[in-house]
Amino acid sequence: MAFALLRHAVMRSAGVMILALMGAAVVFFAMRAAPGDPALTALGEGASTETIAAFRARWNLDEPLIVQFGLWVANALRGDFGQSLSIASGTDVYTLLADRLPNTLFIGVYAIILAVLISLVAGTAAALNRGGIIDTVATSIAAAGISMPDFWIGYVLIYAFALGLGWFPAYGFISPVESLGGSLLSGFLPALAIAAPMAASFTRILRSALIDNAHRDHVRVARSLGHGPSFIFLHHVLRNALIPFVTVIGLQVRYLLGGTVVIERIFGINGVGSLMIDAAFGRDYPIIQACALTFLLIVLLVNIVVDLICTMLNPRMR
Amino acid sequence: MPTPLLRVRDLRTSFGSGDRRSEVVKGVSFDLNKGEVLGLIGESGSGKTVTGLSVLQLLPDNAHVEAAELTYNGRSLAEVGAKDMQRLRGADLAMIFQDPVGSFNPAKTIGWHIVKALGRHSVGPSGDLKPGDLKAVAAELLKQVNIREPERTMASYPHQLSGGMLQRVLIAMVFGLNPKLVIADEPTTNLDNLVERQILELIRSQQRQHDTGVLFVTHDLTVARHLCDRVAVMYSGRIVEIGPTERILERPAHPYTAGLLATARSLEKRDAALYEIKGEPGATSWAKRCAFSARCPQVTDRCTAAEPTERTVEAGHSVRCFNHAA
Amino acid sequence: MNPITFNRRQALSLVAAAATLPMSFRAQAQSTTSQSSASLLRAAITGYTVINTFDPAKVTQLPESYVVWAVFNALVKFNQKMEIVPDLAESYSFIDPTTLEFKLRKGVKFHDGSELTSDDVKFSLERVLDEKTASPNRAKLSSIKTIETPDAHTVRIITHAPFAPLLTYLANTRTGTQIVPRKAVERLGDKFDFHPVGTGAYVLKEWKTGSGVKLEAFPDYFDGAPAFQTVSMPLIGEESSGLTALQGGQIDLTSTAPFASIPNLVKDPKIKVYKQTGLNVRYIGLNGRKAPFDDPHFRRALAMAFDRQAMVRSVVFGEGSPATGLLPPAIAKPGQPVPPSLTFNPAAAKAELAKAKYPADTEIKLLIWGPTWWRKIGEFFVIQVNQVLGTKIQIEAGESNAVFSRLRSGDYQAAVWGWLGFIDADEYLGDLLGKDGSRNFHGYNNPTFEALLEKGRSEVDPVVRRDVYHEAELLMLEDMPLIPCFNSNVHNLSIPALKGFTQLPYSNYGDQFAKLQLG
Amino acid sequence: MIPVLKRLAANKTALTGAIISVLVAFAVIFGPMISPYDGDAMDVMAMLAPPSLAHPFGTDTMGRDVLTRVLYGARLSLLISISGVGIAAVLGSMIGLFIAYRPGFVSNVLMKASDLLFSFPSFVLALFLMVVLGYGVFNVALAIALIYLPIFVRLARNLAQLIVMEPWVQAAKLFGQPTHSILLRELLPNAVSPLLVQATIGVAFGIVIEAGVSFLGLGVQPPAPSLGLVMSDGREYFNTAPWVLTMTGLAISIALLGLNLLGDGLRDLTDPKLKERLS
Amino acid sequence: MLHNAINAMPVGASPLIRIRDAVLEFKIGKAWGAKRDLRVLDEISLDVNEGEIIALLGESGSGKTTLGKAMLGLHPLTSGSIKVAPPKAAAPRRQDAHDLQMVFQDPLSSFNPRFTVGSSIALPLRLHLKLSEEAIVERLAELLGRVGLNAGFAHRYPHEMSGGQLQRAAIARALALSPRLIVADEAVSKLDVSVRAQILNLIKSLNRSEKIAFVFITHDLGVAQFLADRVAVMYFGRIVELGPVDQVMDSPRHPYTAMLMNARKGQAPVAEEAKRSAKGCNFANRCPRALGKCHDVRPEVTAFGDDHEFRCFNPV
Repeated sequence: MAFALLRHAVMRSAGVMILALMGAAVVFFAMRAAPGDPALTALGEGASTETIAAFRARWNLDEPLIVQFGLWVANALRGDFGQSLSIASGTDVYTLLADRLPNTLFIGVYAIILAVLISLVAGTAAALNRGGIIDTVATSIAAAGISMPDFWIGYVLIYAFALGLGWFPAYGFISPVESLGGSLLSGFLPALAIAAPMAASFTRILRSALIDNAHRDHVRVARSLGHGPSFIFLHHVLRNALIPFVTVIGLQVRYLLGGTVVIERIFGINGVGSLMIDAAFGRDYPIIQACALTFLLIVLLVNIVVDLICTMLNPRMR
Repeated sequence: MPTPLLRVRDLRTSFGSGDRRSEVVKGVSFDLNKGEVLGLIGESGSGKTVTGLSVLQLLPDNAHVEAAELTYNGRSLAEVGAKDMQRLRGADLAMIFQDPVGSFNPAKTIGWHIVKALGRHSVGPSGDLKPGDLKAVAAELLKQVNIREPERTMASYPHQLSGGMLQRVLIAMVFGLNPKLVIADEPTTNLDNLVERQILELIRSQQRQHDTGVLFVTHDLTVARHLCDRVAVMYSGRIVEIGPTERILERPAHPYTAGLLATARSLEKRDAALYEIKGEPGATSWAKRCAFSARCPQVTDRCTAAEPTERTVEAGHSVRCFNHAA
Repeated sequence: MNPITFNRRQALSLVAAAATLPMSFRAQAQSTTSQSSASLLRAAITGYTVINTFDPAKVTQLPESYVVWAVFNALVKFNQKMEIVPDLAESYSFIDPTTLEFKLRKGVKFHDGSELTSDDVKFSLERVLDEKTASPNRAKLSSIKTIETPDAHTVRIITHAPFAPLLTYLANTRTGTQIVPRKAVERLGDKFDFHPVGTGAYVLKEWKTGSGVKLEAFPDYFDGAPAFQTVSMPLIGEESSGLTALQGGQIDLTSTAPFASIPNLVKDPKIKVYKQTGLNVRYIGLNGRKAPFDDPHFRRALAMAFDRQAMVRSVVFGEGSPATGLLPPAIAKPGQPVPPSLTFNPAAAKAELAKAKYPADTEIKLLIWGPTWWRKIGEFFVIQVNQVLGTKIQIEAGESNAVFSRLRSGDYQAAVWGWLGFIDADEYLGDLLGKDGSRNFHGYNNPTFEALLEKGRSEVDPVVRRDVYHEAELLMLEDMPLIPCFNSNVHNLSIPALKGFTQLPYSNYGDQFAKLQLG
Repeated sequence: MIPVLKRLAANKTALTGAIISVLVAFAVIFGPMISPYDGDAMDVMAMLAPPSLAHPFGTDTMGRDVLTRVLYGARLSLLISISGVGIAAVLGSMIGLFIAYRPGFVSNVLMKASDLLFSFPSFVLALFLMVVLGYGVFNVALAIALIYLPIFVRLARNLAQLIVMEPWVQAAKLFGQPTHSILLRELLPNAVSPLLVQATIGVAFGIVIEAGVSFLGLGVQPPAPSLGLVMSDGREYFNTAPWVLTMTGLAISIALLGLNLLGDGLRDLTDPKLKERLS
Repeated sequence: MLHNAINAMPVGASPLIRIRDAVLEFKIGKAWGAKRDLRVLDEISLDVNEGEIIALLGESGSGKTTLGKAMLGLHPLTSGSIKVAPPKAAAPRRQDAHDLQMVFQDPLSSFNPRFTVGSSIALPLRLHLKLSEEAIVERLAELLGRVGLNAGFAHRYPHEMSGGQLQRAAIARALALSPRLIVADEAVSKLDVSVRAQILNLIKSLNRSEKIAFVFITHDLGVAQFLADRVAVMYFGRIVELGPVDQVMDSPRHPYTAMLMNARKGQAPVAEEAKRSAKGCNFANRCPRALGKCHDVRPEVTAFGDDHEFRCFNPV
């Protein structure tokens, strides 16, 4: 089984790599099609022709597009994403990313964990109490949670829990590299802001998956064999509901990571998302390319992980 | 007469509530004795499956079951609490379902299912069992239903086995718990001819071996012929005829039973045209009429004016029809 | 019975367990978070996130100069009354109208341990003048003819002609005249950008793009060791976020404040507000080389088509004053009436537009950037001008660096822009509009104006000089190469415990860190 | 249609959602007409007035009525979202149906491309597209369309894959019904309700994307009103005039709540397993 | 698109459909996993004659439905050929109209639930016959009449009709273009016992009165016996026995057929899982008469008399 799983993982990774390469191509060519000449953006219109030529040579801009793409991919594989053109002119994009990626990953993982914990509890409680008070409250909060854009939730959290109650820092983020406790505390509100809409949707999917699974034939069979409710809930209902639950978590990761972009900005977290926003304003193409690709790779990696978990949960997928 | 294993009197089961409440079982009465196989025969909408589920209290929450009498071994099932009912299920009353594939949790191995069921009731040849022995007992049970490689089967997941195989496992599991009463709800409908025959044979042999009472729900008269001691024919929520299998197959008293038999016979006889019962089955009202009257070839004015009561044809054989002379 | 109908108690306990989860972990985490300690000052640079260099000669962006003044010193500096006093120099004197002599302090150490000499001063100033350095301030110092170093602690600056603003330029960070060590610069080359070596109270310890700067006290600082061992300077893009951080206790001092909050903050005992009339100007920069702003009628029409008084109320909540010219009131000729070209006058504006060679609906994109109030300048301008003139000006948002590089490269039609921290009139008129001005992004070139600038530079009498610049300003306003909007107040916010902070009208605070303490 | 309405009325979630959505739609369509204020009219004397009868949401820093701005903004946001999601729904559904009906090379390529789009975090894709396409109303709609396209492709394909095996589709093939007719007559009508449900929820999400992008200043450009821009302003002077951010945030949430509830209710009515089919 | 593996036969050939060595393989396995071919049809040769009813008898997985669909061109063959005789007289409809039709197992899903049954039946008429609206209504009523439904059913939606009624309507739709052959796939197995007889009688009478050939796919021996002229018994993709129905049923030669007949009489067969064999006879592992070579060598078709054939080394 372990071997089968490994082979499955390898196969999946191969598929993902093709997708990643396609993604790289899309990002690259779309960026080239975007308005503005990178050389002029970097050097200014007043730059001399020699300077421009040197710049073009340095960044292979005078090669055919496809060659440029190949070189870009080759460099990217070595971790060389070029240098910032405007927002941090001259800095290696790799350095920028390496600085910020841990923060983004930390907040992202933190948010996933929060969302999963909240939804496991709320979804289970709601399904167990179907039609009751807890169910109504949980589903109502879930509906409200989905209806709040994350940046709006972010402000509500800041004003309520940071400035109002003073429980959490209102701004800034202590990197996990510096202090784990500090990052857990300072990351809580942003992670919660990202997690809230996700938790809401996870709760609803878990609730409906639990209810759905509770009506499966094998549950009735288990009852007919005299198994008790807790046994049935644990082994027949919850166990099987985890499959759609995990699948949906995988699908929602793209929204979750999208959420980090705005939330990083609001909470002053130096992550890939806020870097990308700055780069978007500055039309700093190398950074935008690298950020978009980084996010793509994260989603693809998460998908592999989710896929493996699903495979472990669901024998039919093996 | 000894106390029947299962005694059902005026069982009524309905779904929904208020205006949308619909009665599916409309007053069913029968006895099932120890070691006896009773065939419950009917077409779609006749209420045969719901009757079985009502006995085991396995219906969804929106179902409402009433009965003048519903006793197992003299014990009223209506008064048994949820906890006790849970204890009765599996150990005393068990069920085999129509869809063998859906009967198993796809995420768990076959062995897990059997071991957990055995563990739940701590049963086995010697009575009490240590957890470690359960696997061996499970393997033994699988052997008894002619599964050649029990270990491999137990390590398999449900999707890796065929429907017939799964049904066999379920039968092994159910009879392995030594229940007194098994309700088999169309256990062979989804299976192929040869497998169907094997499964029927298996149920028969297990039933004999354990002296189990079986309520065999089916739509197929020919299946009943080979398996059942008695048959009860249901139409639109009621039993319209009940009696010993041979008696009913030879001399059906109800036009509906007769029609079903005629069709089956004309198939066997290779008639140029088959005997037809006109119209379509379905839940029809019994209020002040015979529900079968619209399709009945022998219908009279009386049939559409009043509800036919149960009449005895001869000892142990009764029918719900005006046209049968009492 | 439904198999998943648990009783209420079970469900409730699940919910309760979940609710306590974040709280329990918070208690754990709190013990590991350090609160602001006495040896750390957290001074946020708010409203900006871009730092491109710490090399004084190359600095252009405002946040850069905050850091530069903490790390470097110039020969002279401003005191609290904006008077020029010696800094690295012990004393200075004009030997003749074109020769300025400085006596340097002795025993001043650079961060790398080397001692300051007159050669370093000569090197630093000549470096700004060197074309290869590409300093934006080269033009300001172009009057310098030679720099002599008679001995290790004497420097003589000789100008071509009497040069009035010279001392001011030598004092102002925004002129890039901070003194750098020759050896270190030559050794580090381009790396000096992010590895600055100065004489300042603080040493740059760490810099993270877009994130912030960490400074460490320089124990050998010539003016005595600073109170704070460490200064962290986070870059916070939005001013309101800076306020949030201050209120939430994550920072101690901000470089700016959201104008909207000032009226409330003044009443807030938990926040100390520093406020002053600013040495700054906010304007709509126009590109005189591109349609439609190559037409002075069009430019003048726009200048009269919006209400500056209302703009001040709306954009900076009254924390400022409508522009009367390009020069801030503090250095402009006092008591002058507002010129008609800067007065809201729809009729005159329309009449002027009618004379333009371009139609009102010519496509115009106005670049905006930065914090909300900066954007609001553009928004207010566009709404009102479009309403008054029926023009179709549209807004395009960017980030400050990107907008600035488009200004520099001439790739724009109009942009909201402004300068803070210019102290001499020549910096405003000469640098922004002079034909050799390094910040003349407007293509403005008027010989009469140039002549007046020249006259102003060499005029030593301050009153006469002021009149000359007034004349130049009125001349410029006829051409309207850019549209002055208003001058705003400057603010700093701090926690009340912070003592020793003096606000200067150019709103810089890097040189103050050494004097600050928590009391 | 009538039975659908009846069932809608019986489903509390859907009914609440429908009522809120209708009210919001009403407010957004007619509100600006009824409002005595012009969305752009500045009144600097009345800047940052707190909520009152004259200005239920107060006024902003230029003295503009915030409610009117929110209504105009919601109108624009809705328009952007609906057109974006609309394009995605029509195009995505057709592609999805085609992929399910005609497996093969073309379908594989289409599916991979859709998967690729689906692998970008939604907001990252939005940001990226804003940079590539440039800011502005039309481009925000286009970005929303591209974000939502793969969702419809997947959903339509998954739905159609079930339907394609249905005997009536086989029968249609046997009668030589042309491909477009099979897609439109046999497949689409039987997949349309889940797609509509998804579109309803998608419109809500589109508003979030638009608001988020504009909030950052990369989407709709001022002075055009947009919910994101109004909130971005409100954030700046929250200390002085908290109502601008609060009221706008609440307004957005209510509108989204309405759409989400409606979508949920419709989903329960039409296809309780829609979420699973998405996977 | 349809009938891409089906070529027209020379005019005058007697069988309606001639199948020769038809092989159909499905690729199974994941996109990146190990693929393997599953042989669903294995060297099938069969003629379907004009006007006859031939029953394809077999258990699930035997390939009978696939064979039926392959005849209609719904599955392209991997190898082999299926040829359809050209129509004898020019029919009053367009050339590409299909005169091979199908009736499905599940009557409810045989109709698009979004349209009335009438509109679904009329669709092929509109598509292929240039008829006026009145003519279509008239033709619709006539078609429904032929299957024993009154014209009012045309306005009903599928969910408003019972299974038996829908199956009649499905037959009416199949009749719309006057087909020469209808493949009926387990057409009565989802119906209630009392309704089955009605549909079986209808099919038989249509065959007898209108000379429409039927390929009747079933697992029910009784049904096959009643309806069919000939029967083809299938086992894991192969036809193991083919012949006139009485001959096959009364004196089966293949052990599998024999086992089916015995099971019907109540005799339980050996309990063994059905298994597909890589090389030998697929039935060998269940066969009480299996010889050594049955496991290794694939039995070829053996003729028994003129019209009876089987694949077995050790026939009954």
